[in-house]
Amino acid sequence: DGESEDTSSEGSTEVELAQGITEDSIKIGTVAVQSGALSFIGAPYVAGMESYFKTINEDGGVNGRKIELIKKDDEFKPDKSVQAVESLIFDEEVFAIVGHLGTPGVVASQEIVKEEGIPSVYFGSGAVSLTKAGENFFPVQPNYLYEGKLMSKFAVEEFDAKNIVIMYQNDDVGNDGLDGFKDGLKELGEDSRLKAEVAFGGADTDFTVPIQKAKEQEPDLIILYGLSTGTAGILKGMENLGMTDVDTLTTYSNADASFLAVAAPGAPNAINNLHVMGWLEVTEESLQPLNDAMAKHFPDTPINAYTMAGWVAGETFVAGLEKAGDKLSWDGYIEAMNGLNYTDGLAAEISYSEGVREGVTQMSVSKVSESDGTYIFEQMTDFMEFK
Amino acid sequence: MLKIENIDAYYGFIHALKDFSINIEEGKIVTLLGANGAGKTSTLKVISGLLNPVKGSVTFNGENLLIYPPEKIVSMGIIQSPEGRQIFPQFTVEENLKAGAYTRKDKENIAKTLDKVYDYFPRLKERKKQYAGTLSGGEQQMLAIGRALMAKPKLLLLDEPSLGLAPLIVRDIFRIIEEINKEGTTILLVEQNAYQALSIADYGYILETGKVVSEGSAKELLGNSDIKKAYLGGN
Amino acid sequence: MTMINTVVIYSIAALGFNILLGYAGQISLGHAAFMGLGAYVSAYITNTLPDMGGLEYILGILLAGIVPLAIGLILGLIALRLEGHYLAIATLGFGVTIQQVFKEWTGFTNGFSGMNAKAINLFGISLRSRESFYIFSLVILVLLSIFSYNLIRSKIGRGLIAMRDSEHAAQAMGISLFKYKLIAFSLSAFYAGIAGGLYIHLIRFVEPNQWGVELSLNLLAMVVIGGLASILGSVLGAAFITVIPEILKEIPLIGEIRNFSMILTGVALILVIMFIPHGLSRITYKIKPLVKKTRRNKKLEDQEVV
Amino acid sequence: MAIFFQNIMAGLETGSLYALAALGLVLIFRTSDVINFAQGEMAMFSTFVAFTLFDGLGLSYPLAVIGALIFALLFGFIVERIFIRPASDASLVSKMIITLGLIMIIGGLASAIFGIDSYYFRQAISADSIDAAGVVVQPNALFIIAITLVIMAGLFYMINKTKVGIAIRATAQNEKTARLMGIPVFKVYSMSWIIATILGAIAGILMAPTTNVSTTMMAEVHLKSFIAAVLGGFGSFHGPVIGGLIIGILDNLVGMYISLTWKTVIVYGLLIVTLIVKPTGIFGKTHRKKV
Amino acid sequence: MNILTVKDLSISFGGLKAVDSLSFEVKQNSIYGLIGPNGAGKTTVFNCISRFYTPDEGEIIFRNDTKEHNLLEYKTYQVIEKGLVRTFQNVELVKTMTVLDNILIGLHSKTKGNIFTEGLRLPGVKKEEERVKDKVMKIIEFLGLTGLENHLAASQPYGIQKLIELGRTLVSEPKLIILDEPAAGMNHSETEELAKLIKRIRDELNITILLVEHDMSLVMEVCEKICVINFGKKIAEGSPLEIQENIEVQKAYLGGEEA
Ligand SMILES: Nc1ncnc2c1ncn2[C@@H]1O[C@H](COP(=O)(O)OP(=O)(O)OP(=O)(O)O)[C@@H](O)[C@H]1O
Ligand SMILES: Nc1ncnc2c1ncn2[C@@H]1O[C@H](COP(=O)(O)OP(=O)(O)OP(=O)(O)O)[C@@H](O)[C@H]1O
Ligand SMILES: [Mg+2]
Ligand SMILES: [Mg+2]
Repeated sequence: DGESEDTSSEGSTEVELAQGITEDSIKIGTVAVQSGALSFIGAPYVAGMESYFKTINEDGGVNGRKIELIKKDDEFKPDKSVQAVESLIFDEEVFAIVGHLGTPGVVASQEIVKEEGIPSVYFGSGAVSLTKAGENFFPVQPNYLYEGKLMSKFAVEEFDAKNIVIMYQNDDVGNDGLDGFKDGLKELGEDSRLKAEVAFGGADTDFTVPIQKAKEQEPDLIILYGLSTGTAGILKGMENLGMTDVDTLTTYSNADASFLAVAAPGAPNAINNLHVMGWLEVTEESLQPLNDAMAKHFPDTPINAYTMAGWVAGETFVAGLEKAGDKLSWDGYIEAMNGLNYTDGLAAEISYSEGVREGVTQMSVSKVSESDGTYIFEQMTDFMEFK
Repeated sequence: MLKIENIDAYYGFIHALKDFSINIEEGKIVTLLGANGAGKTSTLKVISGLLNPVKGSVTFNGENLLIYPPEKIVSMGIIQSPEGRQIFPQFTVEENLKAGAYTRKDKENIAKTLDKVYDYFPRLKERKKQYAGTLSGGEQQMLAIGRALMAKPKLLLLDEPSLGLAPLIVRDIFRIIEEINKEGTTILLVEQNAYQALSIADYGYILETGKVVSEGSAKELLGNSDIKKAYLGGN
Repeated sequence: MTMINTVVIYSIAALGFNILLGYAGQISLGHAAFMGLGAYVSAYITNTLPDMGGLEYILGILLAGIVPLAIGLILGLIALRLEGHYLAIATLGFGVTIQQVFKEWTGFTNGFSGMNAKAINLFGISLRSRESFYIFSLVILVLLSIFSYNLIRSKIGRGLIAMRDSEHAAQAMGISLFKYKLIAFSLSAFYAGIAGGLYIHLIRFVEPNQWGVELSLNLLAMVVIGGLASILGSVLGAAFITVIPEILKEIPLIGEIRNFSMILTGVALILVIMFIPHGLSRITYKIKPLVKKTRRNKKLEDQEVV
Repeated sequence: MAIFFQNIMAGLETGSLYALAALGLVLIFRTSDVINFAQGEMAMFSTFVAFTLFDGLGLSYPLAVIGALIFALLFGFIVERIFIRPASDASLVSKMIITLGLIMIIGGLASAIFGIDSYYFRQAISADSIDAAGVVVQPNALFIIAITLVIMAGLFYMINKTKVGIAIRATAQNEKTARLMGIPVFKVYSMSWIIATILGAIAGILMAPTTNVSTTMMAEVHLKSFIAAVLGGFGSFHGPVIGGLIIGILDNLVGMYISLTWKTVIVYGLLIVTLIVKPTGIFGKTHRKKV
Repeated sequence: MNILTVKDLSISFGGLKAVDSLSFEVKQNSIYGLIGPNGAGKTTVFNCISRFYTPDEGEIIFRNDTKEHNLLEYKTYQVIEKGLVRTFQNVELVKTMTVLDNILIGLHSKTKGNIFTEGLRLPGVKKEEERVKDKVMKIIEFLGLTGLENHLAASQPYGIQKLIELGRTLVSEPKLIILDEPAAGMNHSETEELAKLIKRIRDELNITILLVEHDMSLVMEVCEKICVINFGKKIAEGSPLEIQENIEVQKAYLGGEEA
């Protein structure tokens, strides 16, 4: 049973500690895919989170308490995810769930998390419903719908594109991005700039058709909404079919060097016009702690957008912890989070207040730049919101 | 040439051969007779290495056969035309015959043997391009025998070769068996058609429920009144 | 607890699959689609219908079986023309196709965003808690087991087995392959659909990616590992495939190594096939006192073909 | 018109890769009736080996490829020996389950050894593309198509014209009788697994520039190769190749002229219809058991 | 009265004419033999009658009591309902079933029940199961297989398997059974037993028998009328004596003096 805590009365100094909290430790849990085909998402993600907690622990923990992370592998399956969340709440009796990854699992276990009232911080999911799920839910990363929307704003305002083609990966990620992008254009009253919506498969082996469909429109901007493999495939296909001088803009999921390492060699020209969305301030300096921690604890795990996401999950949770001080009941933590305005981390700003659970809404656009053979992203615009 | 001594063989719990011994001399035709389920087929399986006895010995020209897998035994010159024909249904007639000659190295002579088999069974020659699975029952039987002949074996094991054949062909079969025996192939013949089998055989064994109950030269057996009653009927 | 519940649910699907594979000798690599269909149907119905006090859930689960049953007839028709591997791949293609329809037919399935469903509430008794759901689904499992047990030891069961072992003899004895293949496919689709219908009210969320080839192959593995043509086997197989990976993940230290549980699950699967080739439910037969020597022949004698 | 031919050209290239993967599948199937679900996983593993030799050890491309093929040879041999042969008692579905187990083991090992990241692996031939009347033709694509045809012809010759071919086909029909004819069936199994693994490695290496080297690189190709084999017919080698080409081309034409989002439904629907009309695939022969 | 009339039956495979305008008639309650060299088309004729093949031309009329059935109008599995059953040249049993269950399959078309009554095991089902089992036990007794009913069919010797297959046809109370080489693989004394059994089937169960067989001792002993075919054509028809003396039959099939 998870209802072991209860803030007794406001006046009292002694707060009854919630489950998972002892004098010198805080037990929390995470659920993410760790094995199978999708482990390329979950593994760096969890490593990023864990390396953050390890760093914190090495510095003495939070208010003298070390963070103990219980990891559950749900294989990206909703039933296993529910199972894992249950086990974390009832068997492991964790204090909070941090960084639950994967929309199906997150949505499927939403009800039980809400029912128990356990704080759940950061979701590796673009599910829109999370912003309205309840006071104990703390989404952080922008959802794909929102990102899509914001992309339309950049497309219109920064690129000033007249003929836009959106190529989207035909799955939950891509469809959300597509919907958001269309919504955004509509709100801006610029629907007519979108000339074509072209679907592609994330695991496709031949991208000739979608690229030709895009080419027919003679676009001046292509929105590439898909995960790394498919997006890299499209870029290579564009290179092969001679479509190397069109601007392209892709999602923050691809905003990392390892994506470029895969995409650039096969598309040496097309890659130069690639732009990417970003919600994190990725400068060499801001990434330094992450890079150091990863090199120390997970030298074999790639550092990419997923790793950074995991790191931010850790940052956000700990920020709340620090603010809550010794009021480590669930309500105490939620209360502390409600006044959070965290700006020291990778993300520009993370803030919550009562009833507001928007997560990060500020994003910027970066452009690929090359210096002697290695490609990196360079921030090109300021952080903006869709408003 | 081939000696089986005191073997016991099982299928799971079923004791198929019990303290079983036979001896086949080079150049002879030896026949195994007995009712259904007596163990005739099991004997052939033991020789070919398809059934491993739990005790006893099987030797071929003094060499222990029990340590070899079936395919090795074939290459030593022992081939079988098995019960139930077991032709390769998706091979043509000719491919089946070629499969029979698989272990042979003397390429030129294979063609000669093929001609000979076609001589023995003109029907097979007519149908050499037909898929074996669509042959009639009797045609398949001819093919199974022909395929074994293709190996030019030292010892030929025939399991009920006359099964499903028309009377005219049955007569041919026994003639062919005698003929190849004269050319030097030793033969172990399992037959229901006891009378005909004994008429061409040199020596015979009578089996009952996995045991040899009687043996002797073919002549002796043909003359034995008990055997006459049990296996030869009114013939 | 959710895990035990999923074992019960997969047992139901495996039970139906066993009728198909174990008794009728027909293979399908697309059965996940039926389970998914059942889930969507029940979700759709219980979300659309007004509160009828609980009737809507019964209706939902029933239709979760009946709609796949009807679609299963199509597979039966395919099976009439195809055998063995061709059937396997055709059904695999069928499964992928249906899954694709789940993705694209957003009006019914809400596409990639997935669909939520309510917990069952039967005439005032809520099956929200895992325990009450367990009792409910267990009752259904038992009822369906009895149904298939009855079936296989009477005329229809004999007809299916006869068809499996010799289509020629079956036809000559008056068994219509047409009818019996349709029976086998639609019945197994029915079971899978019911399982899907239960699943949706347990997990309360459904999305298209769950109902792919992997689940279909898992169903196959459950039935084979548990034991073909065995009701107990279906349950054991479902438990094996569901529980083993989770147990392996819990092993301290090594469970943490990336993909270790996956590798070990694979090894466990193979070991079961090698040492208990006829399935977990027949584990006792394996301990035969008789000579080990017959191995070489056994290999050659019983070449079972499904 | 150029667009149409561009689609055909691309379809031929991808179709060839499906075909290559399918040939390995068909070879194993034809010797032992086993559907090897792990074919794609094994191909992925071999490709990782090639990539590691190339990128990690710095071997030249041809040397890395040769090294990977040698690895594939051993790999196929070992898999057959350790996992398949000891289960020769088991029924065919059981063997299918073994290959499912292999997917988990090989997939799991691959990410444990090579990690979960994706890597770019170069094309076999990196010459500039040729423009033929508006159709972009990649020399690498021509190379892939050619290699597929050569391998198909080689297998065709082996199976239909050589003694090994007789052994393979006889083993497939009836292992027991094949042994009674003196055919060393275990060598045949071993050999077919080895060749199939090598074919998979070739397909994987040629696929890598498109899908990148990663643990999931073969998922789609593998599925398509099944469909190719069944569509063309398991009974021959030209069948799967033509099946692969048809799927490659059809995928593109349906995507281009009908619908990108519904193309999977349409293409698989066509597959099922084709099978109902021609139950053993386009080039398959029906061998009905005689009553 | 003729129970079976085959008229101008023809079928070919590729270029091969397996059965060529063949006509013959089988009298009710008789034992009729169909013989001929290997590959003459006997099994093919049987396959046409039992509807495994559809002939290119010709008619097959089966008379059950007063009703006439044009068999070509029916599907394979419907033939048994009309009162006609067959055995197979290569024994086709359900290997994993007991002797009893195998014979029960013969009663399939005469067992009541559907998926609901059986799945729910409604009251009638148990009774029906008992009824059909009784019938099977009677046949088992008739064939002298008592005691074997719960043994696995596949582990029985070949001769017994053939009897089980015979039992499976008899249990459906047919009017006509067609037997493809029932004596193949049997030795002399077993064949004699079989001859007696075939006669008993006709006399005690009133079943007409059409059989294909290469064992001349059996054919000559039991058949009243014999039809000889070669290359799918009828070359002779008559009593056993007439057939044995027919020169053409001797040349094509029997092989001179040796019979
Ligand atoms: N594969 C098997 N599994 C179980 N029992 C078997 C098997 N093969 C044969 N038997 C049993 O072994 C015994 C000997 O059988 P075998 O086949 O050697 O007899 P046979 O003399 O060849 O008879 P037939 O004249 O019927 O061919 C019989 O009791 C038979 O039932
Ligand atoms: N499906 C088929 N395709 C091609 N030829 C066939 C097919 N079925 C039968 N045949 C041929 O037709 C002829 C008649 O075959 P059938 O089986 O009727 O002979 P049968 O009289 O029963 O001979 P047997 O006494 O040897 O069993 C044979 O020559 C056979 O090869
Ligand atoms: Mg025998
Ligand atoms: Mg015949």
